[in-house]
Amino acid sequence: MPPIRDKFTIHSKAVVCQDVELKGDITIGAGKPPMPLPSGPIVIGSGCIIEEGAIIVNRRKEVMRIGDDNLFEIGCRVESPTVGNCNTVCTRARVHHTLRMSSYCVIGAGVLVVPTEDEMLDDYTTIYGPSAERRIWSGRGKVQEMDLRRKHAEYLREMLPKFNRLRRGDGT
Amino acid sequence: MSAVPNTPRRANAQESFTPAATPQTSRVASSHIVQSSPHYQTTRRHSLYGTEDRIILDPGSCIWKVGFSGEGKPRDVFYAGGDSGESLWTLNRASKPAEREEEDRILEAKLQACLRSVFHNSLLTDPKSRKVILVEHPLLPLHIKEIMARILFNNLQVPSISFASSHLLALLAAGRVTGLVLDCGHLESTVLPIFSFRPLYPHLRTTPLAGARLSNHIKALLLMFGTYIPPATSLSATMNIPAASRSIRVPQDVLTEKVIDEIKTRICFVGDPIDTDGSGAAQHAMSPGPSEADLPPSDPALSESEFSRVSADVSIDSSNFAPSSGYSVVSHSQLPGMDHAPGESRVQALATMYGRHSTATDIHLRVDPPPAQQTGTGRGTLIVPGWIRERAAEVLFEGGDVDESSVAEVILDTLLKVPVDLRKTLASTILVVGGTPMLPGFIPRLQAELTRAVSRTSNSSSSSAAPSRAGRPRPRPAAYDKYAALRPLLPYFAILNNPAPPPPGNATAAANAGKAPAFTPSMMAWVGGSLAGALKTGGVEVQREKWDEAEAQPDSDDDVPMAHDSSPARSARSSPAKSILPDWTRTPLPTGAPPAPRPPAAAAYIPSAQEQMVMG
Amino acid sequence: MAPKIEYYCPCLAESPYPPPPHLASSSYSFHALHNLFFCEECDAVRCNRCVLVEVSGYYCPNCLFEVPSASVRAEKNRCARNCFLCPNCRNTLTVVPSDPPEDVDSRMSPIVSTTLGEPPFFLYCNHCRWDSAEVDITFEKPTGLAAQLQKFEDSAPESLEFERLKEHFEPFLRASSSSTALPSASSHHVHTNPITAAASSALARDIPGVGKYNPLSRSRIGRDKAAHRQEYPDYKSRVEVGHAAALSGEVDVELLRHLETVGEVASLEQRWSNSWVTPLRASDLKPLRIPLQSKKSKRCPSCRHILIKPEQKAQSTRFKIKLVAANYLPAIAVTLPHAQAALEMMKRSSAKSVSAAAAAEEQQTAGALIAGHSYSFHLAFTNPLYDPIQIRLAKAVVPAHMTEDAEAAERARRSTFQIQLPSAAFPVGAFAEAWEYDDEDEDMFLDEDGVELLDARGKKGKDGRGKSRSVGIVDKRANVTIVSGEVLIPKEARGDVKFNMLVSYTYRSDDPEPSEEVEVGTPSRSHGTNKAPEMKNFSFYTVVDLGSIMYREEPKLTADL
Amino acid sequence: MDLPIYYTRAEYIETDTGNKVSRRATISGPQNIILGGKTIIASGAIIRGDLRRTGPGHAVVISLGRYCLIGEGCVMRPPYKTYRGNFNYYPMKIGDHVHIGANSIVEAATIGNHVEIGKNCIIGKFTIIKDCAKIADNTVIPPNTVVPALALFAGSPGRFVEDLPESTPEMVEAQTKQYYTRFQPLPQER
Repeated sequence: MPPIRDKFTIHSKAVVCQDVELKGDITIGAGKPPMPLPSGPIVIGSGCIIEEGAIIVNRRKEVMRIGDDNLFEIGCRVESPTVGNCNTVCTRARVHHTLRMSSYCVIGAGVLVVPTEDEMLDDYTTIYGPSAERRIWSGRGKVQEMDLRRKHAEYLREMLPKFNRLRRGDGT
Repeated sequence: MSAVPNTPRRANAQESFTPAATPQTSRVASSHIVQSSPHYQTTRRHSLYGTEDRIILDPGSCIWKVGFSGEGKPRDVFYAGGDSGESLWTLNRASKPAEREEEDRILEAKLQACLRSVFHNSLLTDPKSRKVILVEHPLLPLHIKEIMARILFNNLQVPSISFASSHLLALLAAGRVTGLVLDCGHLESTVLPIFSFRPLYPHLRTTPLAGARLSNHIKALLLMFGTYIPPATSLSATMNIPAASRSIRVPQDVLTEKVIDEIKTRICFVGDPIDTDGSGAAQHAMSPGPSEADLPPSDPALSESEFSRVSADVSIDSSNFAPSSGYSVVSHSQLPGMDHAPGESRVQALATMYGRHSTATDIHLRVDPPPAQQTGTGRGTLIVPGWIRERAAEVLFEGGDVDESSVAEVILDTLLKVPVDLRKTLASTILVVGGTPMLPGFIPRLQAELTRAVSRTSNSSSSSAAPSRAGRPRPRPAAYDKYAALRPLLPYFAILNNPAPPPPGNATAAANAGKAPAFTPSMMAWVGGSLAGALKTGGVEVQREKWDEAEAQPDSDDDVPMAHDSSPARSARSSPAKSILPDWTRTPLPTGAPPAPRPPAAAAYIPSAQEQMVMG
Repeated sequence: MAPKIEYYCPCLAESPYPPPPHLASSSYSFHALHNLFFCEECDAVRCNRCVLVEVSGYYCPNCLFEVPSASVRAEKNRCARNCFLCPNCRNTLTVVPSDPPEDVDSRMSPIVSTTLGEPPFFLYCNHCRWDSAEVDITFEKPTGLAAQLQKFEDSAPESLEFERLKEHFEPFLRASSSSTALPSASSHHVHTNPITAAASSALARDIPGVGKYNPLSRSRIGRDKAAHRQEYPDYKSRVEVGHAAALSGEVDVELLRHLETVGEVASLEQRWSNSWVTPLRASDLKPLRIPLQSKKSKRCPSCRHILIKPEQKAQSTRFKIKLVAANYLPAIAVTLPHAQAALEMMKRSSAKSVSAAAAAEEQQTAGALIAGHSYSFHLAFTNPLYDPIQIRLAKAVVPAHMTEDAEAAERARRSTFQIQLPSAAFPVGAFAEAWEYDDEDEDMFLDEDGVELLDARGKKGKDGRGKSRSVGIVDKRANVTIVSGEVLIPKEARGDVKFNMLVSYTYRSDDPEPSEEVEVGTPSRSHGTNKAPEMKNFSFYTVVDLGSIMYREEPKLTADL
Repeated sequence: MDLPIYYTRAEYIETDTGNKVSRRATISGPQNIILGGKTIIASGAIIRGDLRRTGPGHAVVISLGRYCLIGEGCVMRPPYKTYRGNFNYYPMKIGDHVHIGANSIVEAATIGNHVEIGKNCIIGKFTIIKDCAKIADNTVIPPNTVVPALALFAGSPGRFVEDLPESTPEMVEAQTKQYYTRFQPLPQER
């Protein structure tokens, strides 16, 4: 159980497992925790938002690295061995462990991404729709989006404690 | 406004010679909008539809185009058979009366749904106040025409329907009144010569080589040469097998109508004629008869059958398309004297030959796994070989069969039939319309095939446009040079809407080739209809009053079914309709025979023979 | 699937008899009760396939703005405001400002209030992240976008070419239509039909080499030769397809030959409404203006009386006039007790609350109708009228003069199973607000239901077979009466248990609602108990579908059928 | 006749206005949530009343009308955005007779009366759903979408499919009321 600095806001529903290493300030919304794993640890960067029901699993032995300012929306499931910065995994999207994300990628709501072979998404790749079609996003509007995300994180850090008893990760 | 059209139009003409650029020229506040304002006005004026504006329906067996007259493009385009993309009707009807009746009832129900949604969902207009122009394919089965008329008049109560020949309308959209129009649609390719507004129906020629056949062929090819990689078996599988080891032959039910349609409309195109040493037409023309030497060329002939045999073996359920088309490829190539023993190898040979003549890239498609194997782990991958993308359409140019001539042959056959004096004119004003010519490269290829077929000399000419057919043993007089008569026309051949016309053979060709406005082949008939509507004209018009009267006519053969349950009654009602709907097939023969006698009441509304000849 | 019942709409067909249910086409003439209307004038059921529909107002489904019909015409049925569809995924687009210039390390510095965002503005799809700047469409101000784009649409090549074509043909048609006077023999259309006239004048002309088509020709040759002279010059295209080739033809072939992914090429649906040759590339697609929708009023096809008249307000779900069948005909619900019993068992055994999906799944297996057994089915009639009604059921009489084969098929079908319906008329209580969801009543209903289920299960204990159940009233309360019928399925039976049922009911005619005298000719006449003079009778056909017959002895196994 | 849907008394809290809330549901910031009465919140549902507008005083975050159903595993979460540079969450208002199928996720701004939302749907931020609309199972409605009255939406992204029958209000009302009456404690517990 690593010491948790007050910087962290851990929602009552959030459980932080022993083998998850926390760096920087992290906001974890209510819901399922990063799962305890058969294998490697998970390193989550700063400014990430993990909403309720999001599941982050490391299926590999090596460390799973998640960069900064990523948003994992409600009920999504991420197994990517590496996730860059500023990515968005939308509501109930599912990303298989064969997929690595660079930066500014968007996995659309409800999309299932299961590449049959290991694959690295280019920056700004957007995956959307029932058949998981792909586009490259022009990146226009990203500054505003990141601004929104950072302000959102601030808000959560400030508000969550008021309504939710903070528990210091009662991992298994 | 339209009084002073030219000056500003010129101004615009300049810049929209690169039309794509027009809308693209970024910021909205750019200069030429000011210029375009006159047209802005005019177009507005014409888009104001009073009851004057007609509704233009172009109902295909597969895709419908609907909109208002006076507009440059339809308001809505949709699959009539639902998103599955299957066609509403096929070339053949059930033989048993009971089955046919049931077939018709279902067709009527579907047509009714389509027509109602056209007015209520696509056009949002009140049918009772809108005259309708029905873009009519000359070979549209009469019973379907009747059903449509019945729904429009009885169920939707439109004031009148005008029936206009799709070929003629298409020609109008090209700015011509004389020409040889090839409509290559879904079920059929039909050629109709038109001389100064006047369709020469007796010379109409048709072939089943069209969209549906192409889809069918693509399917057969994919089943043999496509590759399918199923999705991962489970999401939790930590280690994954390389795709290569999991790739398999394409399962039958991965290739749904929808998938095939996407392949056809999105990634297929038509390559240049296969014309290399050894398999080129020229050489073969020289080499007499069949010989071991020209194995490759002799392949396709057989392989056609091989493919379709394959497709037969895996039993493509023929409900998707006309059962005939499912197998006719077989039938037409299983001519006497053909043994299928070396089939497989030949098919392979063909594949390799096509492969040799294609530089197209392979394409990966994401497709739904067969219902049986849906593991909820996403979609499978279908790999379409580049040569299939480029060479699938060869099937349309593979002629040489009496009742399934290639799209090139069907044009030439028509030319052979028309009066000699018209040939030059028609040969130099060929117009190609319909959905299938939307395939990139189709029209240029057609032009090439025409030239090739005509320029071929005796022994190989017995076969078709396709070089590959050359030297194939056939049970017909080898020396018979079918198109010899047309050879003098060679320099005249010109396709009005050929996007890339070859160097013209002479002035006439030069004046015509590629001179049509840049409307898309698939839309020409509709645009023509819109034009006719805007010009307050159209085909033979049938008023609702007349229809009702004709329907009210107590018809002798009506009494019996009238009492019956609704469906036979409904079909029975059509009998009076028959007599008032224009139908060129019931018009006098070229010999000038008088019209067949008809019940007087109806007779009054039969457009006179010549009108029908014109507009039917 | 759960057993269901649908109501027949004759759709103005001559015959009052419904089509035999085994015909696939019959499905088009039967509808769920809530989709049907009722015309009080004709005293008849109407459906969405036969009613006359009129537009009573246009609105944009996105901004919900009510559009006056005048501008509807001008705007080609599309929203003239800020509503656009993503050309790529058909999601609705939103207008967004551009990013502020990205400073070196934007990540750490939150933007100082992007007050209204800065121009240029562009359209943005928050589903697939397409944006209009990709195709160089941007705006100085975030409003009146459609108006700004309209200008492009009007200067679109196809409309300009179209105008030119019109001007090309107009004079010729005028000339020929005036010059031609065809013999009256050839009906009135001719005159209203310049093109026909023009054509027939052309026709009268000798076509070199073509045999004379009609006697007219000779008389005309002279003038037509002239006509031939002054014949219109060849049309000169504004943009020739040859010139436009840059956008199609060879270029496309090359594009396709070297194609990497399907995505590069626009799908058929994305380009098929273009009448003008346009690039194939998906990257060239333009935003689409959102098509308007309409509020519809509906009329009876035979008497023209209004059945549905919506309120003017686009988003109001109330109607000025609303004559729906549900207010006139008793609602019927059909159930198979043995299936429900089984389902109930499962529910109890499994977790207290079964997820609907699972329930449906189990109903599937439990509801099985196994060949060689007989089952009872329940029909629950709910009376919408404020007066009690008497209902009488009958199997649809197959008209004797049915076409041969249909009859044969009918016989074949009927032979597969036997239906027993209560022969006597039974009452259904009047509808009253008070009865709705009144608690005691609920409990009472539950108890009875419970009892009912129990004995159903008892029967099921005997493997749902044999021992013919009583056919008749099972339960009666409030405005609901449940009667039970029976189906006997012989061993060799196949297909669906699906039959037409005639429902006739009598009601007090002085009740305000459907007080018209019975339509002459409605089959109701024969049936119905017209003893009391003020009682009126109405009959309608239904199709009852109990599900398909299974062959397994064990219902459980049927799962893997 | 539809069968009753049983639950164990132990699991559900019944309020005096007839709301039935599962103890297995997560209700954060309950003081910011309003239930209209006879509304059922099934087990596993998450309702985020805690994500309230910043600023002083009491703020309603989520309000539900009468005869609503929040299915099992649903997530109800108010939408957020920055307006003029200030970040905020905005309230979510839901009308009467609204059924939300199991495992759907809702971040809508407004949902009218008589609305049916199927299973496994995703209703994006600031979506507006008008009266009597219906969202088919597994539909994904992207943010800022407007669903007009009496329209059926389906697909991903969700698109208009067809108009719903004029009698929809009555039907939905009857269904929701009936569902509430069918939803009752196990008989042996009575």
